[in-house]
Amino acid sequence: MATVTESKARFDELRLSGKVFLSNKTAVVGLAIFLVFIGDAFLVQVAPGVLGVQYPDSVVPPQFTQTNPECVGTAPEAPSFNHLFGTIQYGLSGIGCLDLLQLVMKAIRIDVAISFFIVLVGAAIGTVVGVVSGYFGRWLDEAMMRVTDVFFSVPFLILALAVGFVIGRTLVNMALALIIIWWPLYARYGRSLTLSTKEATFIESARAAGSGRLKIIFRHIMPNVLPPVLVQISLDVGTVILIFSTLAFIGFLPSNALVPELGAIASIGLDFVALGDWWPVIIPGAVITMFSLAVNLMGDGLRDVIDPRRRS
Amino acid sequence: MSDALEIRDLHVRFHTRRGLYRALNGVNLRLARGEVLGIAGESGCGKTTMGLGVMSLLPRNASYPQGQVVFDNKDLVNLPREYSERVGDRFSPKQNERILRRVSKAMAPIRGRRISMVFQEPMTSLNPVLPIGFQVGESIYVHDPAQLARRVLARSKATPELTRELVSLLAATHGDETSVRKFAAEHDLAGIEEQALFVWSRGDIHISRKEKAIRALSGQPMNFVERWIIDTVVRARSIPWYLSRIPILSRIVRRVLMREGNRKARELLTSLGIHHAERVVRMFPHELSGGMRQRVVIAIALANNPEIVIMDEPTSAVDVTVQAQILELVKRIRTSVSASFIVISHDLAVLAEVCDRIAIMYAGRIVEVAPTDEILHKPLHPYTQMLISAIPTLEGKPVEGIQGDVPDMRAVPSGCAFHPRCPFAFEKCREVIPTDLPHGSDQLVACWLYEGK
Amino acid sequence: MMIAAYGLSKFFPIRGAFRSTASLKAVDDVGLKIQNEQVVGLVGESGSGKSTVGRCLIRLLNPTDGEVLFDIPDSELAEYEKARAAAATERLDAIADRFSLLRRSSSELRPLRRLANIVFQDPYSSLNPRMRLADIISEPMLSTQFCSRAEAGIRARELLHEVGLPEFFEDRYPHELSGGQRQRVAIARAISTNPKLLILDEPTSALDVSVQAQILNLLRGLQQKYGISMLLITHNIAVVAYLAEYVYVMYAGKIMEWGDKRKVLRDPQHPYTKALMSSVPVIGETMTRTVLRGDPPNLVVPPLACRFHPRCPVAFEVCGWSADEVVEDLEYLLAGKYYGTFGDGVHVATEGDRTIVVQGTTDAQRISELVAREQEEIRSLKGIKAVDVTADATLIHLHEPIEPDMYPSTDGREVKCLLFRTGALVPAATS
Amino acid sequence: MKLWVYVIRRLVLLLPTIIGLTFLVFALEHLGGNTLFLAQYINPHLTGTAREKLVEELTAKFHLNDPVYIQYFYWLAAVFQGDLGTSTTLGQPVATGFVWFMPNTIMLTLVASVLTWIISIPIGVYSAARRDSILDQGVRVATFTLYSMPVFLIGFALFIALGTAWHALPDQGNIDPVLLPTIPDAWFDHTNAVSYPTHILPLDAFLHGDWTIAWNSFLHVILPAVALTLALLAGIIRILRASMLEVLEQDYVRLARAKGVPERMVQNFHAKKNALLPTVTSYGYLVSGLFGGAVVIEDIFAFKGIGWWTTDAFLNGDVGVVMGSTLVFGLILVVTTLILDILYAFLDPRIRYE
Repeated sequence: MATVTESKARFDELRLSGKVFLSNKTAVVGLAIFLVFIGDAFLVQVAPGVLGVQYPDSVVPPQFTQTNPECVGTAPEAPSFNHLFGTIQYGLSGIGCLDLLQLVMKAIRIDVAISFFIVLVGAAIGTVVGVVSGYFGRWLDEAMMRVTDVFFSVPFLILALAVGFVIGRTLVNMALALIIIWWPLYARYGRSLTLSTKEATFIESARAAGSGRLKIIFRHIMPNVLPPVLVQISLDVGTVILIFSTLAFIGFLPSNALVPELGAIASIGLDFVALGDWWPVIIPGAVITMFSLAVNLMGDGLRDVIDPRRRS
Repeated sequence: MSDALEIRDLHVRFHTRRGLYRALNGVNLRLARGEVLGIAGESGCGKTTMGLGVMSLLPRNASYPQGQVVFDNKDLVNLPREYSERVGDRFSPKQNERILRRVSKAMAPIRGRRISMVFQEPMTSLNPVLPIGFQVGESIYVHDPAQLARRVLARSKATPELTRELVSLLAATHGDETSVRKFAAEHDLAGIEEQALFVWSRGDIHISRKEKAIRALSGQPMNFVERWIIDTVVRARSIPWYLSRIPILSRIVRRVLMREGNRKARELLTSLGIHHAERVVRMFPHELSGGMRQRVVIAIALANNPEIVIMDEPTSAVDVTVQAQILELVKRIRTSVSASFIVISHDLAVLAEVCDRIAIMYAGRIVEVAPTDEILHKPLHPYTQMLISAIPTLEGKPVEGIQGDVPDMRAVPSGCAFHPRCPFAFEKCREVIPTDLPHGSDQLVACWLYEGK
Repeated sequence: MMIAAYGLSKFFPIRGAFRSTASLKAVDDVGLKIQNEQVVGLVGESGSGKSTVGRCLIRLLNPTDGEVLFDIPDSELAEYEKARAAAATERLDAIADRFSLLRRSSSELRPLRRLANIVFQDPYSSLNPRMRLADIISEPMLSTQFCSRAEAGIRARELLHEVGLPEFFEDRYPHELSGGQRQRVAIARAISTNPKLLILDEPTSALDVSVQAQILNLLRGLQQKYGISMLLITHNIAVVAYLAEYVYVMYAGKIMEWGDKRKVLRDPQHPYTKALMSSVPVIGETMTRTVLRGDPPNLVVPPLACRFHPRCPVAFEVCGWSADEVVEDLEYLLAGKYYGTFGDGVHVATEGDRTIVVQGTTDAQRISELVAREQEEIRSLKGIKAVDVTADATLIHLHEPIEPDMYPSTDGREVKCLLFRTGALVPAATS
Repeated sequence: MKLWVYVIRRLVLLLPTIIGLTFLVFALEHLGGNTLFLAQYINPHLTGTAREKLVEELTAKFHLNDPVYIQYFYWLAAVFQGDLGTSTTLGQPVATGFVWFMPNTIMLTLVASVLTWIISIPIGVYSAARRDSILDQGVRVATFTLYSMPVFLIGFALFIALGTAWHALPDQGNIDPVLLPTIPDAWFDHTNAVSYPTHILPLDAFLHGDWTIAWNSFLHVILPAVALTLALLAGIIRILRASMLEVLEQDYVRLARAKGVPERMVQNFHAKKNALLPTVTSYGYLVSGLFGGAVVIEDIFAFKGIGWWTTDAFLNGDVGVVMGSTLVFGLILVVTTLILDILYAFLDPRIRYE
């Protein structure tokens, strides 16, 4: 009897969380779009052939001097039934025409993976620093705050440019540069969450019970800090992809690196804008927007789930 | 004489994600004119919901499936009730918000003017970015701006000779109200009488100081714009639309009138025993202590001489010594003001001190109503009896808790909601909701134990 | 003696522009004792520092100053007090080194945590929302190595039963419980290591009366069964009346009066205790009460000498009137009630700590009359010692304040009020 | 706490930040040895012994053989004297470049900020007050989408729609190239395309009474400014709407309603100011995005501000400019945040912190 009511109560909590999330229609839409993106990234990684994607790691086939028989003429084609997203030319000389849909499918894998990587690594570093400095306080906290102040004092796009300029313009370095600007955000957030958790008397109870500092951090503070951090992570993936692709668009990735990245593709498309062709820039941009929007909507729904006010 | 307020079979439900929260389940209550009625009960029994429900201040997820709140022969909750009746289970907070907006419009002339309310938390119920004077004066500004304008106008029209005459009149009649009013009417100085009477009634300043202050009520200079605004407002007896809607003009109008609102706020606060009111009106809420803030909130509630004042836990958030100050204040104002009071508290001892009658609430119903003495010394309902025996006393007599917890209002027990905790419960209690049974001349109890007695 | 604190002080630094320039004197020179198996109440209004005292006693906060002796035999304590009176540092240290909680390092403190625990006011924030009840209750047992993990699990179930909750609650999370149930869990956790001392910090103030009664009875039952010493911190005097034997009354960081509960509550001596008792509304009694004016003081700059004097209805000459306090009242009187006598142009200002200048009048006679007439109502005027005249102004001199001590009363209690000072300016206990 | 104490404390906290900032820039510049730093002074085509000799000379001149911390102080001293190095692309000292291009960026960001606030306050307040109405839902969808758009897409959508497709507005540069020769040399440096005295072309043309140039160059400001506004707008509306919704549930708003204050006044008087305060603080974070956005927008519209200059320098390996603009943007951001914080403290009667 007892266990029955027990598991029922547990189940009710879960069901309530689901209900809160599902009642937010836009969050569900966001989740659906997000799953499409994840599915695409997964397939390109595991079985690119299913989507008809070839050479997932490069913008163009290795022997790109070979003319693509599908391409007629040298001008990019507008979206049509054959090429849903249209095509672009790689190089104005008309060496090869590339299907934009395929390019986008390749690029999604890289964008999604890298933005998750950036946010997760940044969050891991930042949260640990934030929790530790928030818990121990005093000079450690002061020092951490001053260090993050410095990172916050430069507009993040410019800091990323400067870091990239120094360490070199590659995809991995771009991720590194963004991690460098991202961890202070989580350090601040983790700190403020720790400070508010520290206020709760259960921390004092634990000290009265003789629990050591490590135990308090891991058993009491971390479990209470992590859920909001996870929500923040889900929201930040959407922001990071924006900055990431914008950097690539400005030219962070040299054009001869041939990385299939949405911002970089848009910047290839830039060459055709003068001809009046809109799709090579707008479509990759719209795909980024879709992903970011999906993640934001989803994060919004998740925030409702952990917000006690929304639960009641 | 009719009742000041009557609540008939009021039901309130909150539509939450965790289910339907039945906050009020048929409350019947009458508030006689001039009386102080206490509402007592544990947390979650619906006391506050009832107070807010009367004011139509409940959040948008609240519905009123049944019941009436009759004030001045009007039902205050008919709009939301009709909406609830119409949609039944398909209640939508978004739709309800539209209804609430209409209710707010309809209630605007009643709220704060005829029925006003004091909230529980003095620390959060004042706006942190507006000065105290503004917040007190505003309640007059929104309901009776002409009063403020009249006061200014009277001061500008009064000549030094007239105010000197007024002083001697006050001295001769020992501050008789009617003769001062007559004087003001005769000399076309409506608005000056209350200012003069206020100064005269102050106990803390010397007579010559009072005379000086009253003589200073004369010949206030006004520039062209001010004069035009004040004249217009006095003539129209309210703020005409062209003064309140045109962007920059409306700002000037508010500034002119609120300057007087501030002055009025000073008088109100002084009359509630706040020293240095001229300093207090310039302060912001965070500069005041909890007790002071609660006085300010009470001043706001009394500003327009309302017919009913609802006080929701007025002393729960303050210390005992400050609670004592507030209780003495409430006792004082109930004799000096002609309003009826509803005082909500979880502390029976507080209610016992200020109330004529006390109603005990449990699970969204009134289970017993009686004059204070009867409730305390001859409680009938088992809940009331147990509630009283649970209160620890200074003598340290043994206390008895009530077994179990307050019921979950999402699943209210059948029949009498108290039956699971009641030692006297029998079959009928579990099945039939008890009706209000009269006992003696003025006691009502909702308990089957007293059926047929 | 279970615990004895001497001269306990806790100052919290206030942040200024560069570093802390001021401090909030939350607890100032507090002495307190709890005998074995005794329940002692500590009463005070919010902000009086009572919770800080509780936390300092078991070193959840490190006091700024003072000494806390824990679990000390009465003979040693007598020795210590003798040494303290004689200011014999060496003997003091010898005893304190063995029994002082403040001289323990944090690793030495951990086993001692078994012997003392605390229950907090807010049952919603005192239980970690992400832990099962069994884990919450086991925590002190495991942290202090009271018993093994397996034993702790069994004992957690027993404890749930002990505090009147069903055993299957062990798998629940705090948010599934009502406030009363949570408080029971907090109590179960606190007694899990069989402590000798329990600090109860407002254990029932967040609860409804009906539930409060249940918890009070539970605490009383546990105390009688296990003989735990308890310090009951509360603002509710009736709760103290129900549970405690001795009571300390605290105001603005200082103990004002302490003694046997019955005596203190029935016949309070200190003016503050009197006012506090008369402020408590009692069912079925209509009484005339002493309403204190004003609010509790700002503890960053506390009032001189007796901290209660600004609100005290019987404060007299040497209670600590500062020039600022007198100026404020005098100004109000001269500009208001005595306007007719002095008119415009009178200006009152301080000159140094103990002198006031009244510009614009040389009528010392009138001022003295005014002071004599009003000083029963406006107590600050009592602080005026003499009124002098200079060429163009009146000088007012104030009494030197005297810091009150704890004065023993005949019936075994102590009162911190100059009224009870033998050989005082005023005969003891005027009212 | 008094206001001045707060201001002083805030100023004191500024120092470590600025020192840290200079340290960060110095570290970036000298991280990979001296090559990066020296690149700005050496002609890339120079080879052989001549190059080695020059390297040696420069190493001695900039004390590059000293320990790093000593180098830092030499570097810092140079920075204090306004020496930020030389721009290889511009062929001028970096500091000169900032003097030329900074005014345009400041104008652009200021115009965008002002537009943003003017537009977002009424929208945010009204949208929260009419929660779930058609308008509110529209606002939410629009802000959500806008918020999720990369800056370059916003810029390009405008660029293509209003510029390329409809030719409604000029979309490249600061002025129509056809008009360039008509600008008198007296106040325009044709080699570097810099106007005098303010370096803001529409303003200078206005000062010199050249209406054609003024009007044309003004038209060139519109698209970048609007694009930047759109990039910033969504964030502010979202924060404002959220804090407005929170404020509308506070006790003091309920008390205002209980007083009988009409709903319009409740919103505009009791709620708006309280909701604006947290928005001002969050704006500090958005300013960082504003400058980042300015970089991208200037790049897209070839608008000659420091953003455009920095991206250009970035792509062409111009180290002095990239490092210089990191420092300069950093200083601007620090000062802006300081002003916002003080403004906040000034607006909020409860001045409290930490």
